[in-house]
Amino acid sequence: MIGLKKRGDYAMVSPLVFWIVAGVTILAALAVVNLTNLIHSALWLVVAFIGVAITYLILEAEFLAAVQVIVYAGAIAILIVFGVMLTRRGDIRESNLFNNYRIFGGLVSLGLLATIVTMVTKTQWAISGAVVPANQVGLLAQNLLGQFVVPFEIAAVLLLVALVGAIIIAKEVRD
Amino acid sequence: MITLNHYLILAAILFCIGFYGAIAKKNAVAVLMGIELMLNSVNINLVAFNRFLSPGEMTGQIFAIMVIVVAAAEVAVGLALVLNIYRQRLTTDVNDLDWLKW
Amino acid sequence: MINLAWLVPVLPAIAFVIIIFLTRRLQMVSALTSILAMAGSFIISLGIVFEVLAGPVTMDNPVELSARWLEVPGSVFIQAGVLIDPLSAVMLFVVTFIALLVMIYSIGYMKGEPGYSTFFAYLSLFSCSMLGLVVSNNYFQIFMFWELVGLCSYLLIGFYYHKDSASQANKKAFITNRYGDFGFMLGMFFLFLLFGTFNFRELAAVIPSYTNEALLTVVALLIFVGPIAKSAQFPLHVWLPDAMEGPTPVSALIHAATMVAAGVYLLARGFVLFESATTALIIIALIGGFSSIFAASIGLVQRDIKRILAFSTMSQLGYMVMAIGLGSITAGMFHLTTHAFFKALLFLGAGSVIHAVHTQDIFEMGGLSKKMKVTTWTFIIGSLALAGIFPLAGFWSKDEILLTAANAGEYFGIPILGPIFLILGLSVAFMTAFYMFRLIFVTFFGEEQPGSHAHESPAVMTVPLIILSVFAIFSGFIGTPFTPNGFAEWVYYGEPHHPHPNYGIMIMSTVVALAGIWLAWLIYGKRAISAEMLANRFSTIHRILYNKYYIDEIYLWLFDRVMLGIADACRWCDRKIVDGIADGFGDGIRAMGARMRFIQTGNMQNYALVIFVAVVIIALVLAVPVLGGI
Amino acid sequence: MGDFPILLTIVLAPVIGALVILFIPEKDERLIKITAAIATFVSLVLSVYAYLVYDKTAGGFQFTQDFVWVERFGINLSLGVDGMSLPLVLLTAIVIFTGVFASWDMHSRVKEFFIFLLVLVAGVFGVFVSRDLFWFYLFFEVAVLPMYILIGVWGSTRKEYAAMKLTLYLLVGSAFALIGIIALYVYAKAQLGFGTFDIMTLGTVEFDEAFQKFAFFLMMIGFGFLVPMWPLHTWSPDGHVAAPTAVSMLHAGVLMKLGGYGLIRAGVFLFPLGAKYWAPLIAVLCIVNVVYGARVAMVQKDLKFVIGYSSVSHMGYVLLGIASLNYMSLDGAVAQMFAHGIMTALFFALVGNVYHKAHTREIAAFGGLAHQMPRVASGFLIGGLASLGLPGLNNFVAEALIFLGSWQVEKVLFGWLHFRVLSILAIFGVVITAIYVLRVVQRVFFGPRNPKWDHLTDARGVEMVPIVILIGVLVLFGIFPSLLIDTINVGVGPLVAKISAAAEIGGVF
Repeated sequence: MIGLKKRGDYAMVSPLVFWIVAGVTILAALAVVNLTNLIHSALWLVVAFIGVAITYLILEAEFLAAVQVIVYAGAIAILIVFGVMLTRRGDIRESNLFNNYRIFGGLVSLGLLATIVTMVTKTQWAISGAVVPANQVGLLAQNLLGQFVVPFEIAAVLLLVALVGAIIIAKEVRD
Repeated sequence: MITLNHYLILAAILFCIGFYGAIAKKNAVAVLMGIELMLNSVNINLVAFNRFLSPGEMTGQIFAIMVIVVAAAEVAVGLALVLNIYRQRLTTDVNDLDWLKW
Repeated sequence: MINLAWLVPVLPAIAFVIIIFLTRRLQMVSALTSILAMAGSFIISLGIVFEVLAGPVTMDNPVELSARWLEVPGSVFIQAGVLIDPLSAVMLFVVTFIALLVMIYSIGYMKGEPGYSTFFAYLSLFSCSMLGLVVSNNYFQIFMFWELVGLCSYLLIGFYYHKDSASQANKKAFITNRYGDFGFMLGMFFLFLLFGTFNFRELAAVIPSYTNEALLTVVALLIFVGPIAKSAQFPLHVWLPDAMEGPTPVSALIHAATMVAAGVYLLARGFVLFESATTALIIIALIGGFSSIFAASIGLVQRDIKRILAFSTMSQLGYMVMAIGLGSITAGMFHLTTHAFFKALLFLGAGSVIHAVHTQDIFEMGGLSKKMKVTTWTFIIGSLALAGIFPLAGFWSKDEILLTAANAGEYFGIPILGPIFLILGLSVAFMTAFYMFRLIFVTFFGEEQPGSHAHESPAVMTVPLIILSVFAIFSGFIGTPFTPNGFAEWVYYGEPHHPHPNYGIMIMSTVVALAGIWLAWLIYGKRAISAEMLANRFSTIHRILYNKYYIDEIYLWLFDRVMLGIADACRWCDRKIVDGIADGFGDGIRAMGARMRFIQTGNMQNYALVIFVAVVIIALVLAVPVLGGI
Repeated sequence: MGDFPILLTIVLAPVIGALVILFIPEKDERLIKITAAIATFVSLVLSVYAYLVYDKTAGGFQFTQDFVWVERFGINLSLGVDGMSLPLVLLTAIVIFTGVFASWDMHSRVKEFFIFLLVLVAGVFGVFVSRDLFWFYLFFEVAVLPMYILIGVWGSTRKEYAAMKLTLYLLVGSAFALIGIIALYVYAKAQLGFGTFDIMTLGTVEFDEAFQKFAFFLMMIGFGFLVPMWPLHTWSPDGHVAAPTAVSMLHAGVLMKLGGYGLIRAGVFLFPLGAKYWAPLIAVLCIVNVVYGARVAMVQKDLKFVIGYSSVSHMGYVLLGIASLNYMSLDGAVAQMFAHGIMTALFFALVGNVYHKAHTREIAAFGGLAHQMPRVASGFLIGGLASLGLPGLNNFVAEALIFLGSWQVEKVLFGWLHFRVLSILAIFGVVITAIYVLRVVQRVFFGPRNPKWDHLTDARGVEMVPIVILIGVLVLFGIFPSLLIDTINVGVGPLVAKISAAAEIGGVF
């Protein structure tokens, strides 16, 4: 992915790439949900994350793509695997079963999907023909440290708090 | 030609799959995974809107970044909770976790 | 002096405040404070009386001082005022004089009682209220002081609050009077509604020209309910005998001489109203007359010295009410004045006796005349005055009432009324003489009780007795038919009419009274007729009389069954129905909650599912139609 | 004192007191109580000052202050008092000041208790001094909620039940009032072209008849809960009984007056037509209040229940005053709120004193208490006499005005029930009051000395503060009623003018 051509080229990427990436991502996501082995699910989750990252690339958001790979495919996926390991009990092959909502949940999901799709297709989007600016990362930085500095800092604090909180919650309580 | 709708529908599909996972799985960790999928699909939406509707501004991407941050925090805390619950109850089955009811 | 009239009620009030806040521990100082204040009031009153007698102040030309007390713009204006005319001047004199004597007497009588200071404080408060009542220039003010004297009566009856009987008695007195005040208040409001003022003089100007006599009758009768209770007329008389639980000086001052007479005073004060409602007047006279004979008949058989006097008071008050009902406020007020003196004398004498023998049952006394000379003689003077023996005070005033009674037929234009009231009056006179001398023969002349340590009371008690007996003898002369420019020229309604001596009635009343005394002597003095034998012969009548016609029992039954019954029903309704419905709402909601509980599974996936179902539905319902349908 | 913000200080003094108490250590009970006393004393002094300085010839709202709050919706924190609210502010100040002293012997969780108490009273002050309906409502809620905690934590006998019942009733009531206020706002906005909660501005709006009937009904129910109007009253005896002394005093003394005040201010003043329409209903219910409340009081076994039901009965007079809708009766209604507040506070202070020492309130358990507690007995007797409307005490003036006023009404309900019959029944209530009051006085305080209670000490020291002050007020305004009535006249005058300007309309019955 590194060393791609100059700006604006992504728009030229063949629709085929999109279809493939989309297909893989969806399949991976389905696998996450449907497999009964939790470890497998976790691994397929990584695949789905990477698929999303590629989608970002196609959308010309390479910084986000990078973040996606690092944070999701890297950190979060690993965290989840750790979680799986630490809470393992019984047969790992039977570790990821459905509950009673398998059918009904599915129906609701499909209904939701249908609704969203209908709404999406019915809406007339105000598509802008503008070109994506060249220095996206620079712009992002300017925005984050300028206009959005307060949310940015709050996000930082949130992370810290979450970190501390996670440690405290997960820490073994000694009686 | 890939239009905005394609991305939105992709996101919708991912969202619904994630939702299905969050709803229909027993294991708490699997539920978390479903939620992650949902968050990702939202991010796709944000980025796609940013790209197609106002490419000159970075607002959508910044939102996406915030979501990622929150998602990271959420996973950390969520997993910590799952761990703790597992320690207390020796289970990760969300169906057993109905203490909200008194 | 008249301009200082407002001070008359204020001085005792000041004494009351001083005693309550400063001198509770200094008993003699308290007593002297009260007495000094009272003496001040007395001197002012005396000044007022002389000024009224000498000056141009007459019933038609009173002096009125007033200040704004309460005002609602355009709706009501109530004054705090003073109205001085011969009527109030006489009352002022009577009240201050007797109050002063009673206070002096109490120095001795109350010696050693706990609450000595409090007693004088209450007496001062009472004097203040009573004098305020007397000088009032409007109905509203008179009503206020009317209730305040009731309060003082309550406090003083309950002075021995550690006695259950006393605390029951004062409650009964207050509540009975409340019924009276209820009627009074209604009447007063009616009056205000009709004429827009409470002021006596303004009312006097407008009432005679008011034409709706039926309405006036209702108003007059409602107002008369007040005097019925206050002056212990049938059927609201039940409190007065029980009120004798109070210390005897209190009985003398409040329940004989002054407060109970307030009802009569009110009738005289507002006579213009009653005069305009003839039917009401007749009813007043009938109630007065009936109470008079009713009480006298009960008095015949009582054993308690104070109760005998209490029924006597009730009976005499009935006399006065009857007199006013028969159209003569002169007669009523004259009898009020003389009665105040000799009845106070009798009560104080009874107090002296009780002080000496520590019992109130006349059959446990006897032969006291040897040991208590002053008391005995003053008591006999009082009794003679009450019985109406020539030439004592009671003779003249009773004579005037009987005269009025004889004229009742003419006055109302119903001839039959004259004889009825005359016979009524004479029979009361007979009974009065009988029960008073029964009392005297048994108490003072019977056999001495073994082990009796009776002794004459100290001078501070006997001197008031002597002073009062002087008045009991001579006060009647101010109003005899032979006195020029006497009572009838001072206190009258409409035109003063000097009574002409009616020797027939004079002789009749004297004969009747002497007959009563003679009969008493036969039974209790000479014992020619056995009292027990009589009681056994007429046992039913005796029992009914002794139990006061069972009126108390009837009231008690009514109260227990009706009043408390309704109250219990209300409570039941409140707890079970009103509260039941309210709690029912709560329980209903709770039950609904119990039913709905299953929705709250506590399973978060379940919740999420529901949320998303809702999202889908909301989206379908709200968003999709906007976008042009599915 | 010129521009000194008197009213704001009156409201804020208790709040500041509460904040100061927050920083006083729990153990230092004395200091906490002194702080509370000082805070309420400031309010009291300022209230008295305002009462004396208020210009009766000018009338209207005085000491006004306005702070813009939410401009868009026309909500301002506007303060001001007129002749109607001023006595009630004074009442609140007196009751809370004495209430602090009445809870001088409180020893459990003192700190929290006084904080809640002060917050509560700040809310009550706020209600009486706001000219803005929104703040009126807001302050009202501030006053209600601490009550729940105060009763639930420091109460006695079925305290949880009573606290819950009280809060639910009051909230239901305030919900009705809120709907009324919002409807009023919306309607007025359409008429005026701008939204406002200012009472005087709203008072200029001409509401049509149907709306007046509707809105007044809401106000009547809403504030009727508070007054309390039969049959919405059962929270009040339960609440009185369960509450700790100072809270009972405030509750019966002041909180119930919010209802009467609200009904006059937000009901009669804004909707004179609606008031005329619904007056017969209020009249009938208030007679039930008076007679029935007194009857129930007659057979109670618990001292506080007697007083609780007597409050129900006495507040009936206030309602009668309102239902009669004329100058005297409305004057009387406001005066009765004041007088009853003082009187009932006195009662609760005394009962609290007895209960604190004897640990029981059962009437039958007592007897002859006047031997051990002569001061308490005298105080109770004076309170009782005020309660039964003895002249010379404030209540008489108020009741007499109400009766006189209601006596003037020439309405006939249902075609046969003359309004005067209702007045007669109400006046008869005075007799029943005498019965139950004297019954209690006699059973509790009179009679032979009961050695069982020899350990009880009479009121002394700080305990005497509430007794003396409250009795003093009763007597002062009883002997010189124009001190009170002249001020109320100023407040009621414009109201009466508005009522008589409104068209005549047949009542609901």
